[in-house]
Amino acid sequence: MSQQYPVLIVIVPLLSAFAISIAGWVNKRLCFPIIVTALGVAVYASVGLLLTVLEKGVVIYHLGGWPPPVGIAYYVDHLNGLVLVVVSLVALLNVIACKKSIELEFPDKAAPFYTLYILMVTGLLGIVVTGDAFNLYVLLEIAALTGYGLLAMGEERAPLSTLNYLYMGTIGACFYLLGVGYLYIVTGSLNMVDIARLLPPLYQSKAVLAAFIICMVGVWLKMAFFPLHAWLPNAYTHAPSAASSLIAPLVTKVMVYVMIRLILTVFTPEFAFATLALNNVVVWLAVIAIVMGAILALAERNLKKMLTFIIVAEVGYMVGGAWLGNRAGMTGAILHIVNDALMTLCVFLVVDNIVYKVKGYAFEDLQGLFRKMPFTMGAFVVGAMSIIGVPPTCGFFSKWYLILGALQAGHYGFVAALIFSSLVSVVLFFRIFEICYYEPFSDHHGHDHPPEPMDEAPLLMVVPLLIVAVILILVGLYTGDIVNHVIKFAIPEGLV
Amino acid sequence: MKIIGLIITIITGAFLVYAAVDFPAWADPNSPASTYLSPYFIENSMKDTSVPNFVTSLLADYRGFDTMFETTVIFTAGLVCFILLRISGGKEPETRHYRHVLTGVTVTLKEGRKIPASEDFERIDDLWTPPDLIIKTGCRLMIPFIQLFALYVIAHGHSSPGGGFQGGVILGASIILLAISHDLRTALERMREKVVAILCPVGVAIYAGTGTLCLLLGLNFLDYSALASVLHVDPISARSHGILMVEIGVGIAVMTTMIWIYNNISSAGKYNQGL
Amino acid sequence: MSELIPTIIAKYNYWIYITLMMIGLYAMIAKNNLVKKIVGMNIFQTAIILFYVSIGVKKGATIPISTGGHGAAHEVVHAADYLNPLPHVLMLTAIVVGVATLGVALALALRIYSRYNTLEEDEILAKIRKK
Amino acid sequence: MFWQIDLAILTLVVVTAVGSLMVKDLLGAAILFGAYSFLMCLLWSIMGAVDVAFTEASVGAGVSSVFFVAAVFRTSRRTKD
Repeated sequence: MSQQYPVLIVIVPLLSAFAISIAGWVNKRLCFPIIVTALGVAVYASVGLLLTVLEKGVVIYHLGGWPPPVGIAYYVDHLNGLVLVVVSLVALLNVIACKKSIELEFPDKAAPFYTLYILMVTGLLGIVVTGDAFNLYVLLEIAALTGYGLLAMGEERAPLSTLNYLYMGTIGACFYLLGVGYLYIVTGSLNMVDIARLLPPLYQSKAVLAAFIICMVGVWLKMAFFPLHAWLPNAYTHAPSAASSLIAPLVTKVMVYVMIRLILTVFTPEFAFATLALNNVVVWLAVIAIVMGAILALAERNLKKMLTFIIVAEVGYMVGGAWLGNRAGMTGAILHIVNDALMTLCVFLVVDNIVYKVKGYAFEDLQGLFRKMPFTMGAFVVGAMSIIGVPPTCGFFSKWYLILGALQAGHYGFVAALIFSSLVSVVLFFRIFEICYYEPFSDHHGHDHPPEPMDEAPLLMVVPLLIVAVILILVGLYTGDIVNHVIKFAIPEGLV
Repeated sequence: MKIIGLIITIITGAFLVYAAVDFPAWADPNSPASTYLSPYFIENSMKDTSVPNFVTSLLADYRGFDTMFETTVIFTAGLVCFILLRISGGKEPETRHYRHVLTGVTVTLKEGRKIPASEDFERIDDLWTPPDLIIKTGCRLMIPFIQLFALYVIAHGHSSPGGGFQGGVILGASIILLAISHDLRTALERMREKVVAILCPVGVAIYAGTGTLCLLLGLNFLDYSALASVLHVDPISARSHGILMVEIGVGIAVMTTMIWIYNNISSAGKYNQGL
Repeated sequence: MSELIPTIIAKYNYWIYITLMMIGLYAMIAKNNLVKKIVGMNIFQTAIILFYVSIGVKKGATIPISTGGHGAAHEVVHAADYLNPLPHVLMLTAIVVGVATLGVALALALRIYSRYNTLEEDEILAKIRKK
Repeated sequence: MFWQIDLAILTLVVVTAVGSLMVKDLLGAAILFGAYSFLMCLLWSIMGAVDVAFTEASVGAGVSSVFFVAAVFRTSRRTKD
């Protein structure tokens, strides 16, 4: 069975989506066990796949039994093996942690919600695992459509911000499709590896240049890279908790993965970095993204919205790191995909727990939370430390590689932006710690009113959150192993 | 906003025009797109799958995996429309109107009262216009032929234009036509919401299930030649039959999704008389 | 100049696709009405489909259905006689994705209308600000 | 393929596209969009993409227009641009 792992990762969630959808009309209690089992299988298969890749190298799977340029093929190498594990793990932990809040927020639509949830995970896993440029587009649309459905179920402003996301997302996906069309018209192939083989004689063609730029713009729209980020904060803020804590950690990171895949596999780094000489422009855009994200986050008085602006800044980290055009920067970007997915999951799960108990996420709702929800806030401290970049947590190490890459490339603006955003994060998070530490002001000034009793979120929500916090530290401690055994092989030899 | 839009549009357009200069000339038989991969499909489709329509064999076999997700996209759209619009467990309006079909008398009932369950009364909404007899009868006559044509399109997709998508859409359109010419309640009597909602994932599951069956029989996912041992035919015919199986699945999924989306949009999720 | 006119004529399909795409893009950015934006989005998507279909055209070729019919597997098929089927297949997918996106977008527009009672973007934003 | 017909269809495609965006009535926009889809379908069948044209005729011109009309009926026909 192990040679079927690449397809099982996608097929098991897909089939279970149909099972959940039908179970919703028969017996609603079946939905949760099915989704957990399916995601568990996906995690198992992706870990097994990563181990196979570490042992034997690239795994290729021919769908329908047709060899690659004719049919669709899955290529699993070190890069997407790693991302697959992260995506499936985040999805599994999130669905367990969000069971209670899904039941609270959608008492009668839990089954369709679970179906959309697992279809979204299917789409994201499919994007990561595929080796076919057009197949990627179809899965992109699955992930996008399910995302619209999940995001729009939130507060009353959610449909409007989701519709804006839909316009932007459709333009992005269509640009990607157009770029693939340009590649097809000059090469005649859709398979990524095959295109990479056919492209080198055509590097001077304007159509290839246009294909590259159009694909990049499309993917940047989808990942909310700086000038194209306007849809993200509102869409994520008004979303229901379970949806935002799935989509915020995964969608932007998977899009960064797509960008890195396009640069590394389809167009090759020589073309992207050497022939085009666009590096400086993009890295400066990333610098602006980081600075603007940090400043806009400072202006917010609302925890969830502040975190969404931090996501915009984090996207800047990864795009900038990838476009530095050297090995350390690329390592930092790939490592940051892993770390950022986990730490965004951590802080958004904290928001879920707070919303579940306090029914709000504005700053004034957070008072006295350290006493009320000590475990949740403990995990929040770990997540915040990781976003700031304090050493034992994983956030430090990816920033370290990014700074190393920036110094190697001689790009001091990027170094300055990284340090600036770390400082802003310190201000942001310590302001929140301060609010959470103090009790709410009471009307009568006496010292006699009893301290609020501990009122922690249910065990089912807290335990996965604590697991995520532990993983954050563990990934930090084992960063060396991840870089030396996985990421080192994910980057082609040509990139120094 | 208009000026920004104009600037962005002009920049993008100019860039695309700049890039299009390097394209191979239009309809050039020697362009890479026509010489690299497509001759394989044209020359081998009959040998590999015994399907004369290259588009069908390419759609459901060589690139069948894309098509499976395409069907999933359709299913997702139906589900999203349902989850966004359907008002479940909504309160019944305080006054309800019933129309006696034979006499045309309208009965208005207050909260909680019921009429004798009989075929003579039909439920109507506040805004009700009598349906036109000619349109009603005409549509009623047309619908069976439309459905027959749809089934032909699905079944004959192997050797003529058409297939699961087109046939499924036409099948769905026949029910939508019923809903437009009569009202949504009539269409819902023929096709209950629960039936639609269950058939839709079942249709996609037929597709994915066929693929999984191939996987369980020991070959790769969606490699229909594995079905040869089950169907007792040679692998090439097995591919042809596999394509038919998935087309039927696609047809079911697309038909139900179209009906599902129409039901939800036309009644804004209330499932009353519709348009 | 004398070179320009043959270029324009040889690729006129590409120029039309770019025109349509820009019409759609402009509508999506600049229009105020939500349904108009959705119409623009569909025109945008159809333009890309036109582009792909134009890739598949070949001079002197017929529609991609074998003339031999069933049971003619032994016949030799010449690739130059038939149009390129691959772009057609891709575009079937794209059309279906287009209608799926359309359904979702209209559902969202209905939700927005039931909440704000208007489809004009500026009026909706004014209503949000008022609160 | 007659180039006169081709040119006429291409012009009409652009005209209907612009028209459906300019007309100050959403129902009219929906119907013009249906006309646009049908012309597109015609164009593709001229280009030999019969399957794509068939799909566009049933999906793009048929069901999409119905969805548009249904949505316009459920909301309003009014538009400022």
